[in-house]
Amino acid sequence: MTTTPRAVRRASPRARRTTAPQPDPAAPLLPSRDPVRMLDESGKRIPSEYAEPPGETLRELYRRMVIGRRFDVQATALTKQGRLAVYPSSRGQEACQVAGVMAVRPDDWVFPTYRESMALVSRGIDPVEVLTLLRGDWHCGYDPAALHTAPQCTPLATQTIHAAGVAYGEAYQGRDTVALAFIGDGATSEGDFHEGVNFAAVFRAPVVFFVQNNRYAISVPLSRQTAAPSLAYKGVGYGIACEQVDGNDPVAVLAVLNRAVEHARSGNGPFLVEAHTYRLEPHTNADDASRYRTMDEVEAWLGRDPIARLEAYLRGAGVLDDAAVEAVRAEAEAYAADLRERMNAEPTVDPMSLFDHVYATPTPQLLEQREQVRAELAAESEVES
Amino acid sequence: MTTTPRAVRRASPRARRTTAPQPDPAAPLLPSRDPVRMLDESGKRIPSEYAEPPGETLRELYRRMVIGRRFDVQATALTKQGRLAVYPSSRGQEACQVAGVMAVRPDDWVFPTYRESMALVSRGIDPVEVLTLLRGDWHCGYDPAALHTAPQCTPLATQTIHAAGVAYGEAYQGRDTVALAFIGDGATSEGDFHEGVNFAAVFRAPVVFFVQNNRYAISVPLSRQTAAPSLAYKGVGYGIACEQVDGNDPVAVLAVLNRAVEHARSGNGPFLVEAHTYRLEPHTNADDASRYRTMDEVEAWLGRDPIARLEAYLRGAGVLDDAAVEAVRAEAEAYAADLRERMNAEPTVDPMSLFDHVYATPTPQLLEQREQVRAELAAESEVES
Amino acid sequence: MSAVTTTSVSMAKALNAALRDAMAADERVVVFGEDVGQLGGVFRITDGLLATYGEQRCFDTPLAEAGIVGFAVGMAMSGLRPVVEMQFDAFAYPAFEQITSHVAKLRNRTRGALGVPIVIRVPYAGGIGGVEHHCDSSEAYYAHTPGLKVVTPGCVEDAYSLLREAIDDPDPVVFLEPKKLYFTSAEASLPVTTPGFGRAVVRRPGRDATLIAYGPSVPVALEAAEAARDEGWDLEVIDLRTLVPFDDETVTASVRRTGRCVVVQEAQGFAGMGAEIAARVQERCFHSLHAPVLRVAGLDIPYPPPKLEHLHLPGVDRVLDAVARLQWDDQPDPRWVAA
Amino acid sequence: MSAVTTTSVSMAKALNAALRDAMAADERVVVFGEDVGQLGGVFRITDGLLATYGEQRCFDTPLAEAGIVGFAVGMAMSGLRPVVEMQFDAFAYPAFEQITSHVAKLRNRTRGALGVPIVIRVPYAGGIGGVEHHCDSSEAYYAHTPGLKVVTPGCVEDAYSLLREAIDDPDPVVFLEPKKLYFTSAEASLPVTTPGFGRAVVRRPGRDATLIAYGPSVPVALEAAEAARDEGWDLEVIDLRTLVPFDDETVTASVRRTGRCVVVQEAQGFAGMGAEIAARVQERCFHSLHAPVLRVAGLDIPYPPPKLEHLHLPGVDRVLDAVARLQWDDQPDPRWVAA
Ligand SMILES: Cc1ncc(C[n+]2csc(CCOP(=O)(O)OP(=O)(O)O)c2C)c(N)n1
Ligand SMILES: Cc1ncc(C[n+]2csc(CCOP(=O)(O)OP(=O)(O)O)c2C)c(N)n1
Ligand SMILES: [Mg+2]
Ligand SMILES: [Mg+2]
Repeated sequence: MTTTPRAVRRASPRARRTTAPQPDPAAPLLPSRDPVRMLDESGKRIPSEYAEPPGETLRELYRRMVIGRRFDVQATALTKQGRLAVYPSSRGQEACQVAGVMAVRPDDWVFPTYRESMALVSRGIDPVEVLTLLRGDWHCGYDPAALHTAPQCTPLATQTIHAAGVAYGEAYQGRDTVALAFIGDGATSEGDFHEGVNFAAVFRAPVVFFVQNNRYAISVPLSRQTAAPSLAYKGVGYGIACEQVDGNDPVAVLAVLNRAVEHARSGNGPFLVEAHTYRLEPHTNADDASRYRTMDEVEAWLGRDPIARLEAYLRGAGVLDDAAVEAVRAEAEAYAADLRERMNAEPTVDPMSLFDHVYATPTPQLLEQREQVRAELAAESEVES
Repeated sequence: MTTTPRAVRRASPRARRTTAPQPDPAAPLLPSRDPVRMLDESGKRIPSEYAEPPGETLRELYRRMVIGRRFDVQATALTKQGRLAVYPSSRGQEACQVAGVMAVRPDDWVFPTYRESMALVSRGIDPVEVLTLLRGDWHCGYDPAALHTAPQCTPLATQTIHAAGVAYGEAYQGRDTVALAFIGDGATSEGDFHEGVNFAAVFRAPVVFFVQNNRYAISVPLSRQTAAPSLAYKGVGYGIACEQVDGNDPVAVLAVLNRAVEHARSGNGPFLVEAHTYRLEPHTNADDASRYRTMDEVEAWLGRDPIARLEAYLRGAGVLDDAAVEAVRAEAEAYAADLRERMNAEPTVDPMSLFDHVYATPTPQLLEQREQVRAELAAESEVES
Repeated sequence: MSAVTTTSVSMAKALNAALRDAMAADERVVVFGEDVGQLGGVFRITDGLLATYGEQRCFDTPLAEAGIVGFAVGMAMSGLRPVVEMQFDAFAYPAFEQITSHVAKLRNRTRGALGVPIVIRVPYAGGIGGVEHHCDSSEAYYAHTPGLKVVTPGCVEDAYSLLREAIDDPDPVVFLEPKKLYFTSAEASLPVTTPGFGRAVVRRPGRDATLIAYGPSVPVALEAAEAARDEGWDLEVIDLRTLVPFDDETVTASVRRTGRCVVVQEAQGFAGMGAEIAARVQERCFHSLHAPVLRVAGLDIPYPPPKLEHLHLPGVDRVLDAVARLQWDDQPDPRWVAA
Repeated sequence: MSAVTTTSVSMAKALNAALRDAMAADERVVVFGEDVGQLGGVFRITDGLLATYGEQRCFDTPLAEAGIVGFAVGMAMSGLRPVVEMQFDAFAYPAFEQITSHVAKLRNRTRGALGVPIVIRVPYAGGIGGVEHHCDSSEAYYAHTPGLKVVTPGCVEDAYSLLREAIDDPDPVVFLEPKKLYFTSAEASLPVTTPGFGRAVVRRPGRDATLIAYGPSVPVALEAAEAARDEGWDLEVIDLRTLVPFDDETVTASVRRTGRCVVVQEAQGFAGMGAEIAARVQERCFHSLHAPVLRVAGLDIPYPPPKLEHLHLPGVDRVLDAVARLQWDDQPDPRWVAA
């Protein structure tokens, strides 16, 4: 722990910048003029400077996207049955959700928002534990420390700073883990986004900031978040690498994220990736999207389905065939059936946990209140029995 | 007031941006590769695409810089005599302080920080009223509404948002006023800077954000605020015009600010200007700058004196001669003498004003407390007499 | 102005009508925030304002609460009267510096030259099964900050009238809307004018003890008072309506008469608004009190998940328990004897 | 560990020693914030830490308080124990969302899986002639937020010992340092261990009434107690030391014995910490009280400019006035009879 951490070493914090002429300092900072694409809308390969992930990986990407979507559809259905309090769907954003977590290692840290339930199950987290928050049982159902996965974050953009802190802290302790912070287009307007990216930049912390630009923040359109050509350009102001990518092109999303993670892991500081995508469902099941967008718009994006695109490509490349597709479909159905069944069981939530984790050791005042609630519950169950 | 305001009209808020190929969208957004200069360090004119302000104006710029510096030196002296609680000097930053307020009209709104006392006196505000805050009499000594000059702002970067709001509000009411927000290099790291610039950008509010990059935030060097080539590059991420300028070149600072103000006033949205400069004094009289910077560094910047540079240029151009220089010097001395004398008089501060302006009409609780304090003071003065 | 008719109106609709009427009455009134435009707000409080008054007077902003509040400060400086919406209680926290260091202080800092006539609307408190960060009771943070007025309606009529008054007020008002009351209705004819800022109202007269409530706890207190009748207690219920300015007169008069007092608040109890009320009441009514002023409040925990919120929220039973502990037999409360 | 010697130590030096010793004892402790490195902090509390422990363990950050606190949260998640400095009280407000929505809640949200052992040091309160935004007493905001521990030393020994304990604590601690006491000194031998969190201390025993104070108001209360002797009152002075957890036991025992109580706080009074104390005391000691619990607090105004701060700050005279109003003649306080 006493070795100078890489991130820290490279920061060279007291180096003074000079005002003397420099060779076009911003040029290498600009993202691609247009979003990176590796597959066209029909699934045909487009040449790109980015390295295509191996067939095995793409096949796995496909598998997780199919399961992820099935999971997502199931979760939305559960809200209608009153089994979930609320669910923010990421249908349409499967390429981003799945490639995001596939680009990182299990010991890397992931910072999801409320939107990333699909990403979390794709990372292998038990879907019931993922839905604990949205079922209303507790604020977080999985073990974030063990899984290196922060609780899903609701206060917008606040998690970007935590990602910078974790990345710095891990490097400080000599580990080569990376932090991946998911964030929405709307949340880039929050001050915390600015501070998080800037902290990572100044301290060269290994963070990938991954903006899923799905064009809306609830009802607020992208034009109310930025006047810049694209959100990726924000990287320029922080002096960090940045890129924009077609968020419905699974191959491109994974390829760009792979490079971003590699960049961060090898000590080059943070990387900002903007994926242009679209959420097909309302913001959550409680939202009425017809108030702010047309069905035509939604239809157009339905035609840019990331799963269909990848499937077409992999079939063409001989990586997928009918049998494999069918097997994945069946697996997804089984996954959903299992989830459905397990979500039918009403979980027992221990009321005493209200008091037990406010502090490591409850204060005397909390013990009093705990005792009061315990007595009330005991009296109630006496009345009942 | 019912006409659609210009800023609002141009925002075209629901316009959707397309992901289709665009011609190099960021290129026109980049600032100059190197800070704009119009005078070299010896005061010789360098060719520039920026328009040189008329001789009359430069002469006035010179005059106000000389008086401004004299004011500043006087204020620092007043701290030593215990006549000011604290004073943050802007010696060395005269070009920025004075050109800043000369670039705007009296009905434009100015948002100064604690550092801008010199700018305020250059705007024609009574120096005693400017120093009210720092003398400890009240939080603001001048009338901000009448003077279209916000109180000096201490909480970093918070004023950038107010500037956006005023600019939008003025445009909404059909006025063509501009808001000029001063801000330091360190304060650009605050979330509020991000939000202020972004609001102005999204609503195309006529604001000029003027960063005086004096290389330090108290002791924290610029390298801890940003990893970008320069702070001006931050404009790119907001899709707004930006520029960097040699902050010790008064002609260039005024020329760039003139363009920025013109840009904003004619409905093109905000403009971000970064001036590279240096504060010669400690952060305030209470600061010990020797802890974080060398005298060599200070010496080097003493050699880049903005006043000497402008004087040399104007003498060469025949706009200034010995007599004129002497007249300005004498005026500055008289100004300082007058200030010194007026600051000797201990002002009377009405204690009841503590209560009178918490709300437009004091609450019953405040009236009680007011009465209590009045009674205490009455009892005291009885004891004394 | 809306036509005067008596119909069943929800609190949400009353608030919407107040905004609508205020915008009609004064062109300087502008409404903005997150999702307040096309969507009409996640609770539809701004529904239809964009359609009626256009993009300039009701619009969506970037997602940035400090930005929204700071933008309002600037607009107020230019002479407008902004009404902004924070989407939920906990999402006003990013604006905390703007609220405490600018909104609350600007008039004072400038000796009255720059008032800040803005209204910060905050849907607050719980009881709606919301997930974390959507149910905070944040009134104490604001009430403790000099320069802010803090208002929270407990009924439909007040929702309308107090919001109109807030918009007309020369000072900044944090207007706290109890989310769980949005869809409660009353027969009301709008526009309606109820007593002004700084006036508490006795919602139910009673002789034996005084329940003091505000916002979301008003219906709880009223229900408790009804239930208490069965147990032989005649309880007075006071709705504070505005926390700042505070109506000492009404409160003190009531407690001096009844001699007993319970304060009901939904927020976590420690250092909450109820503490201020209890402290004031015992200061002013000490010699009339037959028992300590008791508080029924939320637990001192982060707001719980939906499945457990019923354990957190002060309900009728807890209020009645507190009333029972008001030493009717003139014995010290055994609860505190050991503590 | 520092060598054990008794010398005159200022509170500033004691805090510096605590940081130094904590860093020596535990490599996971890192210190960062604005100007804490080369400069050693504007109050020099971090003086020399950079030189001793290097850039990795004591460093300056960008000027962004939410960033500083959020960065600490992330570092704590990775297993470190960050100690951050907010330069002044009002400059912690930009971090309010990080503090309330993350720092305070993370352990609870994750059922104990993710604790947040960070210390947020805040130089606070006034009495130093500081200009606006440099003198806020912000303790109530934190004390009202479940999940935070709130600590404020009133003497040199506590400054050392409580800061060491805060750094070792598994929970987040808002550590409020009374600026005006930074340069007060005491004969002390560091390291020193004083009673732990949740223990108030009787600084001066007395029989007639209890003064409850904390942080900057402790010396005021002690001075008032001395002065009261001349007027024939023997006053007990309690220093709370930690506002959360709160020591009901010590407070209650004292007031039950003395029967009278005055709370002294520097913050504006309304909905402040003193309200909580007064409310608790009358709840628990009602039958022992001969007079209402009174509060002596700052005025309900934004912190005043230097030339007027003496009118705001609760001083000895106001404390004695309050003591005089404790109904020694068993008559109701005329002050409240009209109100
Ligand atoms: C600080 C804060 N303000 C407001 C909200 C309420 N809110 C929740 S989601 C959301 C929209 C976010 O949009 P975006 O960042 O684009 O992400 P998306 O939901 O589209 O994935 C808003 C305003 C919040 N959670 N946090
Ligand atoms: C929100 C906030 N945090 C911290 C401070 C304390 N502070 C006052 S001035 C200053 C340095 C600001 O540096 P910079 O923005 O570069 O402006 P300069 O002082 O160099 O003109 C700091 C940290 C503050 N005033 N506000
Ligand atoms: Mg979005
Ligand atoms: Mg600076």
